[in-house]
Amino acid sequence: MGRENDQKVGAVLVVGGGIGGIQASLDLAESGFKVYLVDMSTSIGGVMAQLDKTFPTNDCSMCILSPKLVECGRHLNIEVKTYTQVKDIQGNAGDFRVNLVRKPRYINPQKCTGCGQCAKYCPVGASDTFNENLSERAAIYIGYPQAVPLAYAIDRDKCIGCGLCSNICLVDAVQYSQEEQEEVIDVGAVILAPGFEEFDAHLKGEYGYGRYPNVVTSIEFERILSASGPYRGRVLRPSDGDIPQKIAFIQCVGSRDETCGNNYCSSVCCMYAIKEAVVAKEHVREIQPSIFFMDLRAYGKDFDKYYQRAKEEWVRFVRGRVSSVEEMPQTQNLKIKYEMDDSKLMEEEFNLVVLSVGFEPSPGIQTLAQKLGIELNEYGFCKTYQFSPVETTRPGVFVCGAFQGPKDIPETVMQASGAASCVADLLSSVRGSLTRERIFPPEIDVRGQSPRIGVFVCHCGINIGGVVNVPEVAEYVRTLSNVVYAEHNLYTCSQDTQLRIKELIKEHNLNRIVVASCSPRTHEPLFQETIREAGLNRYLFEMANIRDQCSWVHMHEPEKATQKSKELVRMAVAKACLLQPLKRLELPVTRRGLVIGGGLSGMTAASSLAEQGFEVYLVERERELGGNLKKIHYTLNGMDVQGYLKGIIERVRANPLINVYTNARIKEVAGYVGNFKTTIIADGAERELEHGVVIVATGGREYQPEEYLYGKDAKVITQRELEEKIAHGDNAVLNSNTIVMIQCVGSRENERPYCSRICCTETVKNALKIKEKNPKANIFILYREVRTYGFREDYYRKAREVGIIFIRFDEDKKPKVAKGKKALEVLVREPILGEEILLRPDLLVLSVGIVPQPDNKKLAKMLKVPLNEDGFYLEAQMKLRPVDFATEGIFLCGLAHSPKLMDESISQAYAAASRASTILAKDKMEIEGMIATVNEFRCTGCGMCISVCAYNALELDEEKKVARVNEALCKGCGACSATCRCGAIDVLGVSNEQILSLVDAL
Amino acid sequence: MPRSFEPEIVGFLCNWCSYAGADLAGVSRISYPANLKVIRVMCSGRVDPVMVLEAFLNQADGVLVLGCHLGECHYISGNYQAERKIKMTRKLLQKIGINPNRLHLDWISAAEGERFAKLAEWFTSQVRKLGPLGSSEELKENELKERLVAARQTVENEKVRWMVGKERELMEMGNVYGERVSQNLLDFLMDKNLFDEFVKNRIYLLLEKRALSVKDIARKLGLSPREVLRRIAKMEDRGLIAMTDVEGWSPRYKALKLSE
Amino acid sequence: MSKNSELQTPNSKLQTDWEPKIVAFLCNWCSYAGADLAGISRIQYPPNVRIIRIPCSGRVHPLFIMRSLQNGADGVLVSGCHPGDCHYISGNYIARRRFAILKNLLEYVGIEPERVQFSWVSASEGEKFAKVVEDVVEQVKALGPAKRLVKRKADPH
Amino acid sequence: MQKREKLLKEEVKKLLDKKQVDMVIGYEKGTLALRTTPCFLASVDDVDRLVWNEFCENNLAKYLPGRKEKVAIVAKGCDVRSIVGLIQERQITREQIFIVGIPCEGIIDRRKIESRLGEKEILEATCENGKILLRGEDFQEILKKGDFLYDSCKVCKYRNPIVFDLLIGDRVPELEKIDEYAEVRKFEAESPDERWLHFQKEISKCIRCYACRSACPLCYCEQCFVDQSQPRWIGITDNPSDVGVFHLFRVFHVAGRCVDCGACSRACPMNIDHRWLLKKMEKDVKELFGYEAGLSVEEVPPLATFKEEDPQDFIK
Repeated sequence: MGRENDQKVGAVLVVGGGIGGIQASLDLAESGFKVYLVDMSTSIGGVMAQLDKTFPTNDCSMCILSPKLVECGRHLNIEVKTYTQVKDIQGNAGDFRVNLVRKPRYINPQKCTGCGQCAKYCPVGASDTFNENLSERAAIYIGYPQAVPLAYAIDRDKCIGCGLCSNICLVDAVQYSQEEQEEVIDVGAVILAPGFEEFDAHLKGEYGYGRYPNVVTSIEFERILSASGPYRGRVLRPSDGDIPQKIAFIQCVGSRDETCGNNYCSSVCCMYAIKEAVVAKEHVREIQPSIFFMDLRAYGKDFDKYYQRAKEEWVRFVRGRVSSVEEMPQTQNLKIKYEMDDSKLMEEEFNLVVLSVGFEPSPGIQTLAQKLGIELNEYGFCKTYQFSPVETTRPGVFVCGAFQGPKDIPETVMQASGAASCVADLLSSVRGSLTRERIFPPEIDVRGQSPRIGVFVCHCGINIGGVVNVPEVAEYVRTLSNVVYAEHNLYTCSQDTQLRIKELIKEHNLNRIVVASCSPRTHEPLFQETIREAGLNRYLFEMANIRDQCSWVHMHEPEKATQKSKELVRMAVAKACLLQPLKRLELPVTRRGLVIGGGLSGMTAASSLAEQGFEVYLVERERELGGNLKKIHYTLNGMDVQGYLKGIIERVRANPLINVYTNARIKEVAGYVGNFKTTIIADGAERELEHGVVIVATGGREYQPEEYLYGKDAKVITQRELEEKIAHGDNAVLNSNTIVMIQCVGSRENERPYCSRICCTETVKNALKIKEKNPKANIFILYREVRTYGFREDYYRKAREVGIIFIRFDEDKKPKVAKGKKALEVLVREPILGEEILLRPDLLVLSVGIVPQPDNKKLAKMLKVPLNEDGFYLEAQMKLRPVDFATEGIFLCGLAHSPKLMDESISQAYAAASRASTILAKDKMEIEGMIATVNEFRCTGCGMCISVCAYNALELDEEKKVARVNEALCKGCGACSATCRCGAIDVLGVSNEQILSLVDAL
Repeated sequence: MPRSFEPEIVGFLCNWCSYAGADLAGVSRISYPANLKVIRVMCSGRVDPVMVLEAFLNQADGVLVLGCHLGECHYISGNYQAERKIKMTRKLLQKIGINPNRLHLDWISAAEGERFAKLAEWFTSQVRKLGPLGSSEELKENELKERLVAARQTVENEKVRWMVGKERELMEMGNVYGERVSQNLLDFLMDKNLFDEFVKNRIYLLLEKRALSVKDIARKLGLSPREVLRRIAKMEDRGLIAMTDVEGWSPRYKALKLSE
Repeated sequence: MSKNSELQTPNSKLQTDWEPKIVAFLCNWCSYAGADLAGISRIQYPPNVRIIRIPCSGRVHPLFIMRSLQNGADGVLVSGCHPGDCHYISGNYIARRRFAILKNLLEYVGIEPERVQFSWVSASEGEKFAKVVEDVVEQVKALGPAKRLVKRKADPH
Repeated sequence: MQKREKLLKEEVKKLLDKKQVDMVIGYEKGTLALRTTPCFLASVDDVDRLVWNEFCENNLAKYLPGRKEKVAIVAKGCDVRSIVGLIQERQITREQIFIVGIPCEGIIDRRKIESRLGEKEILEATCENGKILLRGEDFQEILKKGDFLYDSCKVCKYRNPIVFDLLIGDRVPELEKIDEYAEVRKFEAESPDERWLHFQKEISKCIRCYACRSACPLCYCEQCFVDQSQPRWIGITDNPSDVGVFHLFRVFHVAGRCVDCGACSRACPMNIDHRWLLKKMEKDVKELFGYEAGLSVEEVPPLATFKEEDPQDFIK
């Protein structure tokens, strides 16, 4: 406190409006900081907005991104500054002064409604960069249909200044007089999330990109697949609009490639190629995709399952290196020459070739880095350290996403939240100093009014409109009683439609709104907020899910899907007639956190929360803190792990806000978000802890192998045991002549189908270490796929350079290990030679996988959170909520989530802390309005509801002899209502009458 | 060309100068070819390219547009507008394979009765040399008609019309940013817009008759399939056409009836 | 039946075109999410099912099921979280007893067992959801249109 | 029987005399033969009105809900189970009532006798040593009691009250080797079509007078679901669907609560076979959840609780 704090500024600059920047902004804004979100382009959304689907769930990218875009756009404490760049930055951590330059967009975004009339008439055309130049847009344009802010901009390079747009515009939004503007803002910290640039495929001349129209990059193909893309979601090839029957994906274009200087692995191309292949095939079943790859790096959570499924059902995988692509003049088909694993040269003709281009730092990043005074690594990505993965070399400047290294969306989101947490650590003393609260207009009293329902039917691009006859549905809806207005929208969730809904509510005095679009599970809150802003109570809203329940699942029966859509909307309208306004209760929040697990993740999360000023209970089952980290001694790049561990344990122990309970276990968890009561038994004593959030960081375990003579022969050890021996200078190990390492032991098998992610890196690390100490050692690594993703690829290359021999084996031809007369005998079938090789190692090292904690089930049950099929905790949503559980107030990180490396665990731990702090930052929180209610006249006080309630939310009013609802405890499940014989207890918002109205409208 | 061919020529004459010039020729008993059928308009600027194409569609072999001399327009600058419009229309005729010399713009004052007669004589003989519309162009009747219809739709397009109307202002007075726009740039854009619109209209006309694939269309229009594909998606976006089926691996498209 | 008389039956076309209508009560957290997943995964299933989202399988009042039958639903499906996975801790356990009794009772009075069915479908079981729907539709189709307890026939498909 | 009646009177007198209770609910002689009527006694002087015989068919538990005073109640085995139910469901407290338990060897079903005798008017009926003596103006008949018991009494498993404050007389022997669900099983074995027909046959008699509901000791709702609007649970029509749902729903409401006291059947003017469905419910609850209604005040009714291992073969 005191003087130091006075200098800090409770605002944050986030550079880059992609998903990373968006997540960081939302987290920070929710935990009490003012955010300036700056993006160079005319709207936020970044690359994710361009994607069609996301792996491994095939979620529609725009569908999950759009609500976040809108939330960002409408958040009171996020100032979105588009078309803006950072000019320079001065000051120190806690107090920076930033100069921003805003390019003129010649449109007043406050006035522009995004109607698009101007673009329709603009006489000047330009290439559409959003569609990767596969189509044209006008000189006046908008990034994409769901863009936030939804405001057009004039491309000054193209515009001839004819003035037509100004003539057309009905709201006078065009301002030709705009000029470049400078602005100075004061912030306490900076988060860099500028993203990446795709590798320029022209540079790989042998693939013919730029020369042959039917060679496209993966991002171009992504646009081709997208409903809002150049071909409206049809898989067509650019040369002639035919459907490409055979599509070849060429992997590692501009990655793992010394010739172009990008030695690193871009980490995501394998997965997106599989996704694009699968999605293409989903579009047209007859399409035959082939993926040409070196190593298939499906290392993430549930990735291997996705890969296996693709392999079995959809996609042909060819392990081979493509040397050239040649166009056949007549057909414009492409002849691919490639070299198989066994050096055999092959040729094959394809109709379309997709180049899986890698990631590069954005071109302008070097200048930005100079301005900001941060260091870059040898490839031009942001320089960070293993133990501080979101910190740049300049204090107070943080980084997340692909700028830190190639990574996928969930990793980016985790890092974004992680960076937000680090910012909050730094600025906790000025939390809330610059934020404002949202003030809604007073609610319109609709009681006593007859229903006036407005219905909005969404095309969802072609997601719905491509199957369901949306205009027909809207037409039908107009015939329903109480519907006074109905229309259909391209995207009902887009910001312009939100404005429209609000206007229409006023114009037509609507008092109930029905949206027929996608799942209420994802989009209900967005629409509820919109109608609330229009003065309607947020519960006067109902949804019909005609996408997930009609267009997507009845793709081949458009008429039936349309008919069903009509019925679903009819049902929704019937229910809407009975909707009543509900109140939301405010509850106090216990501003303390509980972190379960005292390993690296748990300690990191706990200290981050403590740094932010929140008290934390850290519960560890073992006597000592440290978890798995206790067994790890050095990192791939040689950093001292034990030293780091010692440091963090000291920090945790010394922090007065962290209460550490070791030798402890959770006995019972009661309560709910903001108000948990957990009973633990620590050192035999029972203790009750009160806290507002839970972070699950229970870690994972090393798989205990039974295969390959482990435990039966002392020469067979695991990588961890090897590391231990190396660290202790075990001469027997260091002097071994021949060492064999076997990968994927216990991973990627029937029982544990997932990849343990870390083993390849560990193996390379240990092999290099041995080579370093004993260059004469012969090391053989028997692998299925080397998954040294990202910059770890450098070490894999180095390992090959120093003579470590990598021998691949097939899944169904595992190495055989036997006790020979003198030594161990390892027999492996070498696929290149097609021969069996016999090795006689002095030491056999098994790279064993990570398994979930055996007691996850128990804790999961206590916390009421799910596990996935492999036994790891299952997050709320794989892409955009990677550290949240569906149950509010509970978060996860580290190995409990899935196997991951140290820096990734640290990022995720910070992320969990960040998400947790969005709750702890407030002293009260709103709770749901959909809770039980008792009709005292009908109630006989029989108590059946009390005994079925799992939350103790019901009690008997002894005087009146009726049941009473504790609104703070009620979750609105309705078990009471369905049990009550007297019809005396009901659930607001899902009342008996409302449900029966749905049934009656069948 | 048989000597007997007599072209049909439509003349749009402005009320204040050219029509008066023609009157003078009459009063002075100066003869000129009977091929010219005169339509009186208030100003040469009134002559819409649509009218010119309409004349060709109605079997005119040549169109003559006459107005006041530059600087003498009764409506101050109407003839300047005419200049731009006719220039654009000639450009379009060229693009669609019709000899642009079938359209001529000239200035005739009220005093130039003789000059008017000479001009009419000259234009008639020029068109006579070209033969009936389509003959020198080697276009069959159907093809000719289709191109003309597409061209007429093209000049109805707002973008094209706006550009024509603004050209002079942009070049001479400067644009909304206060910069003068070069003739080159404007010509380039005009060319592009005319071509885009014309191709779009031709595609639509083709697809009105039957479903065709991108490759079919490209063949028929002598364009690259790539160029056609770019337009197809855009037309589909605007609800002009829709995919009907897939023939082999080629999706086919058909025009939709427009409700407007 | 002769060809002629078949033609004269006004309902003959309706009969052959008949598609059963199934009402499905799905809990928000597991089964509804599973149905969403089926959607996201584009798993195709018959369009006969009309989903009603409820917070929990424990919310399903027996009358919701009976009313569905009264309204001419040819089948009713109730689906919730797997035992132990209930978002509301034990709502599905309570529901399970209720459904066991109700199902027996309905069968006892002669409602065909296939008409009213129950399943556990988790948020990750998109395929299972599609399979369950497929099975229910198939079984109900085999039974033909519901006649028992029907008060009002739902709109023909 | 007469011995028990005498004992009953003595005990009740004591209760009222010592002011142990404010009121006693029992039976008195009916105005017609074969009948008794519930009576409510507040003074010692009235006690002689009390009767106990084979015609004491009413389940007096019906009169308990909502009582404020301390009452003693004369209760047979089945009645006691109803009382237990009411205590479980907090309609009355255990402390508030004094259960005068009375072992019972079965109640005579007057309808069976009336149908045997047809038009003949019975003026007096008594029962002794397993024989029913009937007298009319011009006839006298002796019937075997065993043939004229209520169906529920024939399969009664709790002839001796299991919860009581005072037991009148000695316990009677419980019935042995009874198969209470034989009928249910027989029906279960029939085809759905036959069961549906039977159901239709039974409910087609219904005139929706709700006598079954009014008679049931466990139907104590302030407003019955059939009378509610918002929501209107069931149509108030004689449409077979509405009638069917009413019966199904009523039965569902007493699932795990019904003690087979037979009150609904006795009250029904149309002779609907209520027990057909009720016994099925009872059987299922017992087989599926191992529960029998009204045996212990501590237990929670089966549909308001669960066990993790409850059967779920019927769930996909």
